Parts: sequence; structure tokens; C-alpha cells
Amino acid sequence: MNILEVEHLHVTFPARRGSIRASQDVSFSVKEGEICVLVGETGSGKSVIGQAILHLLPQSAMVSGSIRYAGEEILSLPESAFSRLRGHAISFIPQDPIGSLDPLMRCGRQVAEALETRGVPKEMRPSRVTSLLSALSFPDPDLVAVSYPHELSGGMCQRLTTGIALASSPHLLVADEPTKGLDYVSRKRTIEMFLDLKVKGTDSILMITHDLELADLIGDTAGVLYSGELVEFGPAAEVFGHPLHPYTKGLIAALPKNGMRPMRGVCPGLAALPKGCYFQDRCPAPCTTDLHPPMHDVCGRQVRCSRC
Amino acid sequence: MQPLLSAERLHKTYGHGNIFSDVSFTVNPGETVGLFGMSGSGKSTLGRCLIGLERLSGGRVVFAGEDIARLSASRFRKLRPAMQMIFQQPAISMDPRMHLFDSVSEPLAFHEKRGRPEVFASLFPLIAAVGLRPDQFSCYPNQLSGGEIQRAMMVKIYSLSPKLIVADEPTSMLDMSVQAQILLLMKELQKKNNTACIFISHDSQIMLTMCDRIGVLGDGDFRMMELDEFAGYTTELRL
Amino acid sequence: MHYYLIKRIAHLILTLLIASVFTFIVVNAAPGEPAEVLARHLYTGLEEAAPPELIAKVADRYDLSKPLLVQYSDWVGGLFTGNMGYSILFKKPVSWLLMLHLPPTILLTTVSMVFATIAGIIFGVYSALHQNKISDHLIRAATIFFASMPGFWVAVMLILVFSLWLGIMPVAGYGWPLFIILPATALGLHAMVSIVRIMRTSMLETMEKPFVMFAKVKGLPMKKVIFSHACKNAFLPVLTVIGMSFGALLAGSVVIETIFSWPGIGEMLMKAISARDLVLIESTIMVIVFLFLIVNFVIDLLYHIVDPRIIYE
Amino acid sequence: MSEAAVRHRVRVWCASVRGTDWYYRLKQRPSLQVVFVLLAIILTAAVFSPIAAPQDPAATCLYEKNQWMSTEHWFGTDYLGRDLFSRVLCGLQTSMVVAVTTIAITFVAGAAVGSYAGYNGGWAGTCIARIIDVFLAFPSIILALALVTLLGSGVLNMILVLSVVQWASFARLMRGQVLAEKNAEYVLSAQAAGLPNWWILVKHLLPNCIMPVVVLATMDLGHTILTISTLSFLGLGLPPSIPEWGFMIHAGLGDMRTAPLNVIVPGLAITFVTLLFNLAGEGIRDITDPHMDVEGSL
Repeated sequence: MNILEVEHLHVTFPARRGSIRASQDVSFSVKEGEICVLVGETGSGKSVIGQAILHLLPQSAMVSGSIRYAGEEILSLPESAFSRLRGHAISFIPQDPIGSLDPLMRCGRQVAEALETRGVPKEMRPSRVTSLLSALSFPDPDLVAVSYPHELSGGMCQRLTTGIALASSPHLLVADEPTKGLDYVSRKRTIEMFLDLKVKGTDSILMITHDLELADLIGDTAGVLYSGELVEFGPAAEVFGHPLHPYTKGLIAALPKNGMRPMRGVCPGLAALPKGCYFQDRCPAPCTTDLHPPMHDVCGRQVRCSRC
Repeated sequence: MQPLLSAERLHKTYGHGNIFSDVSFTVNPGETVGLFGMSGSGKSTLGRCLIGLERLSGGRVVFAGEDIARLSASRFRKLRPAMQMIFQQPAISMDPRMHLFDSVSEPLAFHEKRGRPEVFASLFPLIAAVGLRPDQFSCYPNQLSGGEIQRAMMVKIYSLSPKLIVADEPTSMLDMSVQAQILLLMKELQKKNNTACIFISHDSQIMLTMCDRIGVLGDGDFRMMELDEFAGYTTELRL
Repeated sequence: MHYYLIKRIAHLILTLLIASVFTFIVVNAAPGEPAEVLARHLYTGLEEAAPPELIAKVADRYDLSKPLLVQYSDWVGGLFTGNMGYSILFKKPVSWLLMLHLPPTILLTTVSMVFATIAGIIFGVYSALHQNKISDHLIRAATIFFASMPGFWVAVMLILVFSLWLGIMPVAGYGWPLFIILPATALGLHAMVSIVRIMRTSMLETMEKPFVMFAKVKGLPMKKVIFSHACKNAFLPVLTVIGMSFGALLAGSVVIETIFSWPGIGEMLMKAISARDLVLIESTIMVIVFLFLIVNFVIDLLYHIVDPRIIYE
Repeated sequence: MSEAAVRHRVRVWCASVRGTDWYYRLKQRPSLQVVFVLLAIILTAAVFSPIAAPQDPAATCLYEKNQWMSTEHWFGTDYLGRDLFSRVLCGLQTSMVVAVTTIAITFVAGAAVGSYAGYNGGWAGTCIARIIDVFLAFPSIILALALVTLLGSGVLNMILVLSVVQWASFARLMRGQVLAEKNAEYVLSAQAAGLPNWWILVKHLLPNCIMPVVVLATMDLGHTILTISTLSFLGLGLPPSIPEWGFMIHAGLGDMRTAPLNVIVPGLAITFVTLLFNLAGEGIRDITDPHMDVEGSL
């Protein structure tokens, strides 16, 4: 059963001249207990999708399409109705873990706040905080509880924000770039933490990342975003093992461990996208038509390329 | 062969703590030496000390046969163009209130006492070599992407024909595909000009593709490793 | 922490010492032999010249014939022991005069500061939460307009409107609570304006911070996100501005107290200046400087208590 | 195309790129243009006020004292029957002369001392920082009062007093700016390129640090006008023979009930001029900052 279905999601920001199409015609779904990874570079509009699901976009954004959570349309829900889902059924792990914790509040209280919204009674909270922190493999949970965020490392803050997001035992977890800005030790621990979640297999996770290695390890299904649209979507092993779209191929070839063969050119700006295929300027074998290629099924997955 | 740069028993303290101590290694002309370490291991500080942007607490750095700490200020300034640095954050490595063409042509214009437009015109081949168009240099740094600024930085640096470049995590703020482009460009320019490079990073994969030898900073001590030794050392860190 | 405190106090004392030297020099270097001015004051009247033997007598009696350095050390010593000398104008000990006039000033500045802080925070937060709405534009226009009005003119206008035309407020005088409303408003207006502006900017910046977004995502109600996370963090820069504004309040009290005949040290300072009562002038200035520095010292400590990120170096 | 022609075209192109951006940002803000035009009018009026004044500001006429607005006396007359409009116009000149000179002095002194203390640090820098602290420990008008007692009244003395009072805030701002910027990577990059210290200070640090100080200077012009009027309201600083707004308000206090114009008009003049400088200060901050979004408001 699909826990999350995104269909024809368009997100546009008004700009001084024209508009910025941050996300165009994005459709995908996440099954219950499945981990879906969306991979994209800066400017591919990947964070916008997570923000759209959680109603975190600024007022000025124009959103259309449909986002269904467990069959219920949530994109058009008013703020008052949506707030009963946010932080309860749908949780969010933000990027920038250190900045996402209130610098003036002890970590224990920030975790307790999350429990409070779940209706955990006041006298139960301290013990629940401690048990939650030790479940996150903090060696000294009581010390972490009385620390301020600046006293913890980036990796510890990452685990803490994950813990806060998991505190509500959500049905759907949206993780936005969990490994961004972490050094290799913290990154490794974070990936291990997600691997644990994957092994447990109870959580449905939508992960948004630029980290191909992470995506390859964690994902059950994977989508690749380019210039605001999905260019390839399918089972993760297939997408990363036998990429079909030239952009996916190029990304994988550019990894240092694969010999670092870069694609030419840069992503076109979201404000001035070319006609036809957005990837045409960088494509090793560009097609000659001006038509924008639609998403179509190729051997069990979807690809947006007229040559496949 | 005489090494281009040799570092002898360098150490640096800050406040009460030791940032690094007893670091010794040499860099030969045209060679790429990596400096690997966790965040907070002092690898950026070490990089800055090597080219005299920060003061060492002890030890000496000999560059092209001269101890840089003992040079007089004016002699050291003459030597400086030969040792350049690429910084981690493209957003602030160019003067935010200067147009790029001003920033890029400034050092050469100063050293050769020529007008900046003239110098800029003479840089056109280099600009083409890094894959930019001259009209992109009419922008302020905040109007360009990180990859473009790193390319412009390359123009600025190579305009001085350096012998040594210290690259302090030049691609950690960039995207995957751009990262590969920039790294390859660095390699290519390095080969063409026979420039030595000290490459600072925390990404072991990049290290293995870029460097000839790698120095590992960890818990205050320093070890120089050959590539295969380093590959063995980092397997446990990888997934 | 202790080390920091000691260092901070040492700074405070050093600043006070240099300030006292500076004040002493400025006040005593005024044209005219102090003894002569004094003699005219006491015996002959300001228009006539005093005979030399009278000047010598006066100089002897008020310790004015001693070298300046001795006079200075006597005065600084006096600041600590409370024996600051004798006011010629009021014919009373300076410390007694200060004791008498300090409470009204402290009352006035405290009331103004409280009014400015509360109103400033409310308007600032309201303005930030309604960014680019009409109310926000109105508040911003009002702040920049009020910031451009001189405090004394606001005071005069308040008297004109509320006391002379409407007749609902007393013109001047010392009392509670009716008498304090106009002077406190006139005095606190500028402080309020600066607090509104810094609070608005700081609030807007904080609302963009990731931790506010994360607090919202945690499922906290919006009210709680704003009050227990955003406001608290946005308040930090306001604290510094409050400290700065206190200096402006003390300075403004000189004018406001004079207009409203409020018997504080500001009004006394003006009288002392027009009568060239040097001992009283320098002691009053030092007391004002001391108050200002102490308030900023306390605010600095407060800052360190509120913000755990600051490390004591 | 020959090489010389290429060079020429590049030179022209460089110059055109440099020249356009402030102008471009100013063009985006019509309200700021209005402010600048009004400021220009005010400054011109200040220069020509003795000629432009319709009547002699010092001519007394006791039969016509404390009058309301009329075609002959636009803003009425004061307690000696002097034309209020002419007096306000001449007061403008007084305020502007004192304020502009003061700010010019404090700006140069503050920026020089502040950037020296910030860039060189060390023993001298710490010393300067302490001295700045001492000056800032005096609430501004209090220090001005003490100095006025010392120096007596007069235009030059007033300028001197205000300069002594205000230089420290400029120096502190400049020092803070330089301290914050001097370890930025673009400064390191310039050092690595072998550029001398004075060059880095003048070409990189000053342009990046000076703008907040320019903004402060513009706003402080307004603030100085407030201080001048406050001092002369207290009867200090300027001799009564020079028309000055603060003193005019003071003189009007006695007949405030019957002739409110005497206190209202000069006060409005102060507010208006100060307001213009405040708005201009904010505007300059917006148009000189490349980071600023063009859609920013005034």
C-alpha cells in the first residue's frame, strides 16, 4: 500500500523577472515500510519537495498537483488541519542539525517538547527522554540531556534531531540531506543509523540527498532529480546499478571511486530553462527534437529520455 | 632532486591546546601531497601555516631553499606569488565588493604595474582554459555559483604562475558533477604548469584519486603514507 | 567564570579611573580661576570683581590652592568615602545632594526603560510577525518618524497638548503616578524606537533560522514556536540595545527633568552648570557615568547567563 | 580585431560595468530618489538661506509679536515680532554648518583610528580600544555639557565639542568591522598574492568596512542636529544672537499657550531634516550593498 503519493507536483516561486520553476511535474510514491531516496544536486529542487510535503514552503510559493498521505489529500489541507499530522504521523529530519536545535535550550527539554506534543504526561517525560537518548546510542544520556546544542558535535546533533523526529513513532519520515556538512566519522555513524532503521523495516522513509553512496546503500527505490523534474525513478539497485538516463550515468561516472569522469557543462538555471529536454546541453548524445520528453516506463522503471 | 617545500618539525599551539605537533614532510616539484584529517584536526591551519598566512609556534618551512619565517617582509612578498591557496568556501574567497575581473586581475596588475583591463585582456586564454567566458567576470561573486567562482579562483591563482598551490577542501561545498570537473581541471592545470599541490580534504576517495602521497593528521600526531597504505588505513573508515 | 568576572571588574574600574581623570581635567580647566569664580559667587556677586585677599581666603578655605594632583586625589578619595566636597550653589555637602536627587532620576529612568522595553518588544514582535502588512508599514514609519524628533520637543509638545490644551495632565512637578507619565513618555520614546527596530530585525532573522522551522515540524503549536523559541533568541541583541539606551536615557534626563522641573540629578546638573559649581558638576557626571557603566556591566553578565554559547576566555 | 582594439574594448567594458550598479539600485527605488532630491533642496536652501530668507531674521517689531500665520509672515512671528519663517531658514544654515563639519571630522578621525586599531591589533590597538570605551562611557549629552562648560559657546567650540563626543562611536564601528573582515578568506587570498598590507587595507578592507560607517555618518548627521538643538535648548553651545532651532523653541516656551507656532515650527523643522537624513542613511545602506535584494523596501 502506498503511504505517500505525489502526483504532478509543481512548485513555482515568483521572481523579479518571470518565475523560478523549482519543481515540475514530479510524481512518485512511497510504499509502506519502504525507503525512497531522491537524489539531486544543488538547484535540482529536491528540498522543495520535502518542504511541500510538510507545508514548510514560504507563502509566496505557488504549489499545484496532489500529495496524498495514506490516501488522504494533504496538499490542500488548511494549516490547522495539517498541524495534527506534522510531527505526529509525518516527521521531518532537517538538514543543518546544529542550526536546527534551539541554541538557548538544553537538549533534554527540546526532546521533552517533542514528547509533550504527543501527550506524554509531564512526570513521565524525564525518564522517556533518557530512554530515548540511550536508544540513540548516546553513551551518557543524562549528560546530553543537560547539554546545550553548541556543546555537542555535528554528528551528535544529527542523532538528536533524528531522535526527536522518531520520538513520535511516525508513519512517514522525511529526511532532508542527513549527511550534509558532516565529516567522515559522523557521516558513517549517520549512515549506520539509517541502515539500522532499514533493517528494522518498520518506517517508511523519504530521503532527500545529494550523497549517491548513501542513496545506494539505503534506498529501496530511488529517484534522480534534474532541474526540478524527475529524470529517472525505479528500484534503487537498478537505478544505480544500470542507469538508463544519461544524467544518472554521468553522475555515477563522476564519483571519485569510479574514476571521476565528469559530465560537461552545468545545470541550467531554474529561471531560464531551455526548450525541449533540459539535459540537452550536457547530453553526450542529444536528441534533435524540441519536444520535452515525457516520463515513460522502460523495463520496470520510469525514465524521462526519448532515447531510452 | 631538491624538494620544493620541506616542513621540519612544525607545531602550533592555540591557547592551551596543541593543534598539531611534530609535522615533517617534503613536497617535490609537480607532486601532489594530501593532508587528511577529521574536522578540527588542524589540517586547514597547517595548510595556512605552510604558506605563511598564519604563524607557526615552532619548526620551520623551507620553500625553494629559503626559510619563509626568516625572510624580510619585502623579500617574502616577492616570493609569495609562487605559493598560492584555494579556499574552501567559494562564497567568501573573492572580495564581495569587487567585480570578478577586478579581483582576478588585481595581483598581476599590482606586480607588473599594469592596468587591470590590460591584464584582464591578457588572461583571456587562461579564462578559456578553465571553461569560463570573459563576460561572466562582470558579475559580483555572489551572482555566480560555487563552481564558477572556484574556476575564477583558478584563473587568479595561475595568473601568478605559482610553483605550489595549497587547496583547502576546494570542492567540499560543491556538487558531485561539478566537483569532478573542478578536480580534473586542477589536475590538468597542475600537469601543464608542473605545479606542486598540497591537497587538504576529509574525503578519502578524492584523496586516492588526486594525491601521490598522503599525510594523515589525527589526535595530534602526523604520519606520511603511500597510496596503498592509505587505502588500507581508510577501509575501516569507509562503509 | 570567576576569571572573566575579575577581568570585567578590572576593566570597569580602569574605565572609571580614566573617566574621572578626564572629567576632572575638563571641568577644572575651565577659564577663570576657580577660586575667583567662587569668591564672586559667595561674597561679591557675579558682576563685580573680587578683591585678591578674598580670593586667597576662599582658595584656602575650599582647598583650591593645593596642586591639581592633590585636589584630584582628594576628590577621587572622596568619591569612595562619600565625602565629595561641598556644593557652593546649594550650600550643602555634595553626597547629601546626590542622595536627595538620585531617587527621582532612578525612578524616572526605570519607568521609562520599562515602558520602552515592554512597548518596544510588543511592537517589534507584532511588526515582524505581520511583515509587509499595513500595520508593519505603519509601525516602521512611526518609528523612523519618532526617532527623528528631539526628545525635548516631544516633551514640549506633550505639555502643550495634554497639559495646556486638554488639561488632563499636570504641567510639571514631582509626584506619582500622574506626574511621571509625560516625562517618562518623552524620555523613553527614543529608547522604545530603537528597541522596536532591533526587535523587528532580529525577530525576522530568527524566524528564518532552521531551529524555528524544526520546532514547527516537531508539531509544536505556532504560539509556542514563536514565544518559547523565536522570541527568546531574538531578544539577545535587544539586551545590548537596552544597555546602550540607558545611557541615552540618563543623558536625556538632563533635558527632560529641566523641562518638567523633576528634582533629579539631571536638573541639578543643569543648575550646577549655570552656576559653575565645579565640585558638584564633576561629582554628578561621575555618578552618571558610574550608573551607566554598572547597568551595562549587569547587562553583560545577564547576556552571559541567557546565552550559554559565550565562552569565558 | 587587433590586440590593441581588444584591449580598448575590454577597458570600456570594465568601466561601464563598474559605473552602473549603484545607479541601477537607486533607479529601483523611487521613494529614495525623492529623499535625495529633498536633501539636495535642503542643502541648497542651507547654503543660500541668508539671501533666500524673505525678511531679516533679526528685525524685531514688537507690534507684530506672536502672530499666527499670514501672507506676510508665513509661519507667524516670535515674541519679538521676528519673522519665524526667515528664522527657521537661517537656523537651517546654522545646524547644517555645524553638523556637516562635525561629521566630516569625526568620520575621518573615527575611520582612521578605528581601522588602525582593528588591523594592527597588538599593544597600540588595545590601548585605543580602551580609550574608545572611556569615551563611550559618557552618555553623549553629558560629555557635551562638560565640554561646553570648559569651552564656552560659539560655532567653532560647538563643532569641537560634538567631534570629541562622537568620534568614538565611529572608531568603534570601524574597528569592529575591520576585526570581523580581516581574517576573511579574500583578505588571506590577497595576502597570499603578495599584496602589501597598506594595499589590502585600502583596497579591500576599507571598501568592505566603510559602508556601515557611511550609513552611520548619514544617520548621525540627523543625530547631531538633534544634539545641537538640545544643547541650545538648554541655553548652551551657541550664542543667542545666532538663530538656532533649539534656542527658538526655548524662547517660545513662555508664550506657548498663545503662540504655539513658536515651538511647533522649529520642532517640525528639526524633525523633518533629521528624518531625511535617517531615510537617506537607510537608503544608502540598501543601494551600496551587493547582497541586498533589489526588492527591498524603504
